[in-house]
Amino acid sequence: MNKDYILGVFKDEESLVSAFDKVKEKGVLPLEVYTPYPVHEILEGMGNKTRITYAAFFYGVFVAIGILSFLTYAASISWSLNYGGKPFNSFPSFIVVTIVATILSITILTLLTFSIRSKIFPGKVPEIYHERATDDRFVMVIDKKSMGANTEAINSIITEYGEIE
Amino acid sequence: MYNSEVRGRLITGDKSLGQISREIIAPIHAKTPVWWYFAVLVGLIMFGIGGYSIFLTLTKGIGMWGVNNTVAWGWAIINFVWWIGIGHAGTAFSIFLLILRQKWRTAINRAAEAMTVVAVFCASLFPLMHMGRPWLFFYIFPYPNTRGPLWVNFNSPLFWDFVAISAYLLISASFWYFGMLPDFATIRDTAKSKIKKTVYGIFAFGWTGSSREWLRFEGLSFVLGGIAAVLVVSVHSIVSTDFAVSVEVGWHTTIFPPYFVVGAIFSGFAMVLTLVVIMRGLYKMNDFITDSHIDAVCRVLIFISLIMGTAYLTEIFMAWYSGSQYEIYMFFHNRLTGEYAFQFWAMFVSNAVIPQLFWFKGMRRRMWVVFVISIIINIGMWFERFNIVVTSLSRDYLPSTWASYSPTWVEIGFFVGTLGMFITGVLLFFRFVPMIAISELKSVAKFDKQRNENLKHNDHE
Amino acid sequence: MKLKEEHEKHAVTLYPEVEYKGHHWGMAVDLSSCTGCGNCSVSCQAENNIQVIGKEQVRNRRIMHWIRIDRYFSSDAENPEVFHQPVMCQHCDNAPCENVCPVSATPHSDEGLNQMAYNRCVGTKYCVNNCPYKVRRFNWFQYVQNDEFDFASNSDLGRMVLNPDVTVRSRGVVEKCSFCVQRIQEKKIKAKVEGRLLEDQEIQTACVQSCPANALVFGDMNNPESKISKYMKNERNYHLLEELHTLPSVGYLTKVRNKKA
Amino acid sequence: MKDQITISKNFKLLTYILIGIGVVTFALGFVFDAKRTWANYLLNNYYFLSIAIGAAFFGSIQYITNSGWSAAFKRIPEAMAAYIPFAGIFFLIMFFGMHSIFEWTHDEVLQHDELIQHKSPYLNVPFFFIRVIVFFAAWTILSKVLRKFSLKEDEVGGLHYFHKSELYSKIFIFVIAITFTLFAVDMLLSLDPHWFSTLFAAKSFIAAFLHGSTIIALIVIILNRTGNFDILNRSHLHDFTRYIFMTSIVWGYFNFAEFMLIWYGNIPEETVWFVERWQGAYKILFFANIILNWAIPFFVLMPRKTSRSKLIIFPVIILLMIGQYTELYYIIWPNVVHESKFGLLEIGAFLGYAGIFSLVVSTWLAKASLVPKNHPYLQESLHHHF
Repeated sequence: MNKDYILGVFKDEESLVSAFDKVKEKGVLPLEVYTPYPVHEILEGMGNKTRITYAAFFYGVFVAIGILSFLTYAASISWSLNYGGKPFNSFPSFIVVTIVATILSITILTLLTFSIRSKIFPGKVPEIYHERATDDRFVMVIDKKSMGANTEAINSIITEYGEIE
Repeated sequence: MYNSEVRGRLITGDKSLGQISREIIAPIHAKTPVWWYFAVLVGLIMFGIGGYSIFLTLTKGIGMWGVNNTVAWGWAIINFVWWIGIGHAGTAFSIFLLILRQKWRTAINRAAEAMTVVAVFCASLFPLMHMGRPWLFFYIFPYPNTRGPLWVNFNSPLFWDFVAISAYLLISASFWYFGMLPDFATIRDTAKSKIKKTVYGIFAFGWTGSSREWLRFEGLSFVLGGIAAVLVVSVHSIVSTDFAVSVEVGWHTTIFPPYFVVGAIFSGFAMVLTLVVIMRGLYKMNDFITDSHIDAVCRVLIFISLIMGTAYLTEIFMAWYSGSQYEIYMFFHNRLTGEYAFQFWAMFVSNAVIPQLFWFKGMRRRMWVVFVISIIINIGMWFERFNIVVTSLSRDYLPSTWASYSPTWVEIGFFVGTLGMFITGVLLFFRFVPMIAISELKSVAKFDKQRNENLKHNDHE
Repeated sequence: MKLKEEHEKHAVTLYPEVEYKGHHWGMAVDLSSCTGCGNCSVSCQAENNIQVIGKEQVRNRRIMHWIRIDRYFSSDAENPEVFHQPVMCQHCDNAPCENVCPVSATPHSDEGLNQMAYNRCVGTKYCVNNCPYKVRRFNWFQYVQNDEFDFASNSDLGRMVLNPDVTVRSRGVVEKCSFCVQRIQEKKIKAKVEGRLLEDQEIQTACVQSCPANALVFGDMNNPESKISKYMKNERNYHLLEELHTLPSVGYLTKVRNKKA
Repeated sequence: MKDQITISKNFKLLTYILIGIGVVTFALGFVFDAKRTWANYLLNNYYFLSIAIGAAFFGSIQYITNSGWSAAFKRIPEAMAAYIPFAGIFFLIMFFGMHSIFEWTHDEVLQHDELIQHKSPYLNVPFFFIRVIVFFAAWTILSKVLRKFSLKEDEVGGLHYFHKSELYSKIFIFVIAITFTLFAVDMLLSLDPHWFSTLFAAKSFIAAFLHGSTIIALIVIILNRTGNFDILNRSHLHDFTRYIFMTSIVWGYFNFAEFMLIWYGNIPEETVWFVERWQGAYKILFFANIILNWAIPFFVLMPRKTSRSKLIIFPVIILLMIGQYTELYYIIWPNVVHESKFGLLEIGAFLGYAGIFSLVVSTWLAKASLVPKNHPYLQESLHHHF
């Protein structure tokens, strides 16, 4: 095992959150925290932000405009055919297609964004610090260098709530 | 703060997180039971019958079916709408209950979503096969034609349908799949055998459960959830426009879009109930899918059943109120009393009357009653589609074209085939995929603890 | 004619009606003249290569002929009064069948014809359902060279009587009355080659040509002098299912009976 | 936190002034333009009734869905539902204006119009008022019963009244669903007795729910501003806006579905209603309705941040209130007044009704503790956070 970091392993969410808060008070941010389910205090505490919702919104706006203009172009400029006396630019009909096609495109684009940004794709070899992090353990990975003078204190915080592995 | 005294426990048996994973994954690691092989065999035989029916249809023509010049859509479209309605449950379950913050959904939504994917797949076969020339289905793509700019007709509800169903199939599948990533990772990390580790490792896409991943995962679920909510409503609304934009009596009515959506959710929830009762019985998941889970689904069903009843009555009332002779004929002389009156009343009784039994707690707590009623609702919803598709067509404007319709065995065989496909799909799901969302269940497990004042709600949003 | 005025008053639409600048083909049927002999159906069948399908399929309500003759009975059942109404494609200007086709197989022509592009049709049959007159026909089987349909098209000799101007439709395709578009085009080209305008009554569809009672009239409704325009302006003229606002190009001149008061 | 609120003298005075304005407006209106005044009477009656019904529906929905977050605010829908019997009286007074409002009450029209003759077993004045009385009796009784349970729960505690409320909420929802749809048919759809749409009643219903929820949020925000709802946090706001957001989408969906299907079918018996409304000022209102009731709430309330900020929610609420008005105006005016007139009469009438509504709601709010005690989900609601 690479010894540049220590693992704090906890049995439940409360211990993890308490330990996490105390470690942060010492001015040390763990490298990464592994949990079997999302813990909001940690997600907020780690200070990462995701802009995936904004990305999705802008995909939506652009795709919707794009599709609506494509439909208008195809049906009323490129090759206008008379279907049952409907106007070439059948706006109410186009709305329906636009909604669904936009939804489809947002999904595909957002999934791609997610895969790329989180580097999650088929066949990826995961970097597993602790086998039970996806099962029933909450694992905190702390870089030894970042601990500096606080090593003792942090070790004792972790052992107070869980154990070091 | 979650008041488990009033709300009931989400998981019984005070399980640790490790126990939750192990018990849910157990069927995947355990030896395959004999009944499973038997059931798959039944499913495959049914699928074979369907395959032969499709073969006959493809080689000889749609004439093999019972449809005719007047009733040009028959069982195929009925079954299509029926399946796609069932296919709405999964997404509706996850999304609407998420929005209403119903925590009990976590135990059921995985199964519901799996059902969705299989059902939508079954559904998509019907519009394809009911085409006269299915090998030319690609004409429906809006690609610039090689001989000039001939686009498709964007006004056509069938084109909307095509877009909507492909979107729905893709989105429900990815919503389901991406929700399973953490659970696949759990299997990968707890599996003993090398093969399982590798296979589920590939399925897990390298998931580790780091905070960064969870953060984006939550963002993704939020986006997909929000989108899927709109999608569920719009897909079935679009299916309803297959009927509602026409000028046929009984089809052209403005209530159809919401009415179809509600009906879809109704039939979907009923199918979820059927499936979950079976799943509970076969795999001993009673601790996760508790009696109060079943109870909650039943109560939702009462509510939707009332909406359905109101919609039926609205339609009948409006048919009279409209004063249009066609509408009046359609409802009072054709649907309520005509040739297909049995189908109408079967629909009415099984959708609007029988589910009212769920008002009684005794009914909601008896599993066999719940199971039987859920089946009745499924059948009732099938009759609803029959009532819409066939009854309206068989008696339209000019009496000279009135005709009756009855299916041939080829159509029935096709339907049986999709049933077989569904059974097989669901069985594969039971066998190879964690049938309850492990990570979501873990995230709500803490609410059952006695002292949970300090815990915050962790909704996936 | 109170009903007619009523309909005209209520003929409200949410989009403007399409203007036909050139020809606007139309047909009128004088129901007083029609005797219901069925000659129109037969001649149409010969002209347009309509398949013979056998009584089994007719019994299954899968008739193929493009004109059917509806019979309406009134008064007492012992000795009813009857009138016959030939119903072909109404070539509606607001055709409900056209806008539901996903693959653009049935658009409306500049001359007011409701066209079928057989090559493009994939056979969703929505148009069949959405036609309030139910005049669209679907090829339920392959009728040509099929031993199960051992009629005209199953032998070489039988196929020699096919009209070369009209395609034979394959299985899975929707077809319907085209107002004998091949005849329209032929005469249009002829007039163009001769450098003159089309004359009224020059184009005759198969049914018009063969009607022994001269009950059917075909022509250009945009030509105010044509016979069809006069028929359309006749106060006896009405359209089938007018209240749906499908704007049919076929008009029916209501039957007049001489009865004792 | 104080248990009960007291209504300030100024506020009471304000409501009296508003009511005074309303009375004067109506008095003058009946003298100069009776038809238009009756149209105003109907519009405002319906406007505030639909808000009260929407609020009652909101309250019942909370029970049915086992929602914890809203427990602390349940007094507000209760107080708003107290307006229902008052609205009932106003609707009964409408008896005197039936001829000005409803075409089908005219005997000479009835004689010549077969369609109205066909409908006359349903659309006739006695039966109309029997329905009004039955509907209002049902709504009043059920809302009073629910209110009583709620107050009893304050005193006694325990789960007995909670379960009872849940049961009655189910019944109430069912009753509202059936009766209010018929009510919308009576009051709005029958204005044009030749037109029909199966979705119309459902659309009116969802509009009531939308605007009811909006006004609940408005009252909560106002009370918070005056220092009464300290417990209101951003998560509560987010939940309120979610209701507004969702119902607004549903409204937009219903509105679109109804229009698109009629537009597509283009059958005169259905298009006639829209054709009448596709000219002059009504056409502007057609789009204004969509913008006010759907587009603005949809785009403004979509992000998480904006749906948690009072500063942004407040103007949206005001716009939605206008949206409800324009929608009803759009439905009622073309059939009753036949011209798009808007002036002091409309403003005065609205202010008068707003005065009565505020007076009733505030009086009922002051009658009981603002935050319910002993509600099983109260703690969940107070510590609501997500």
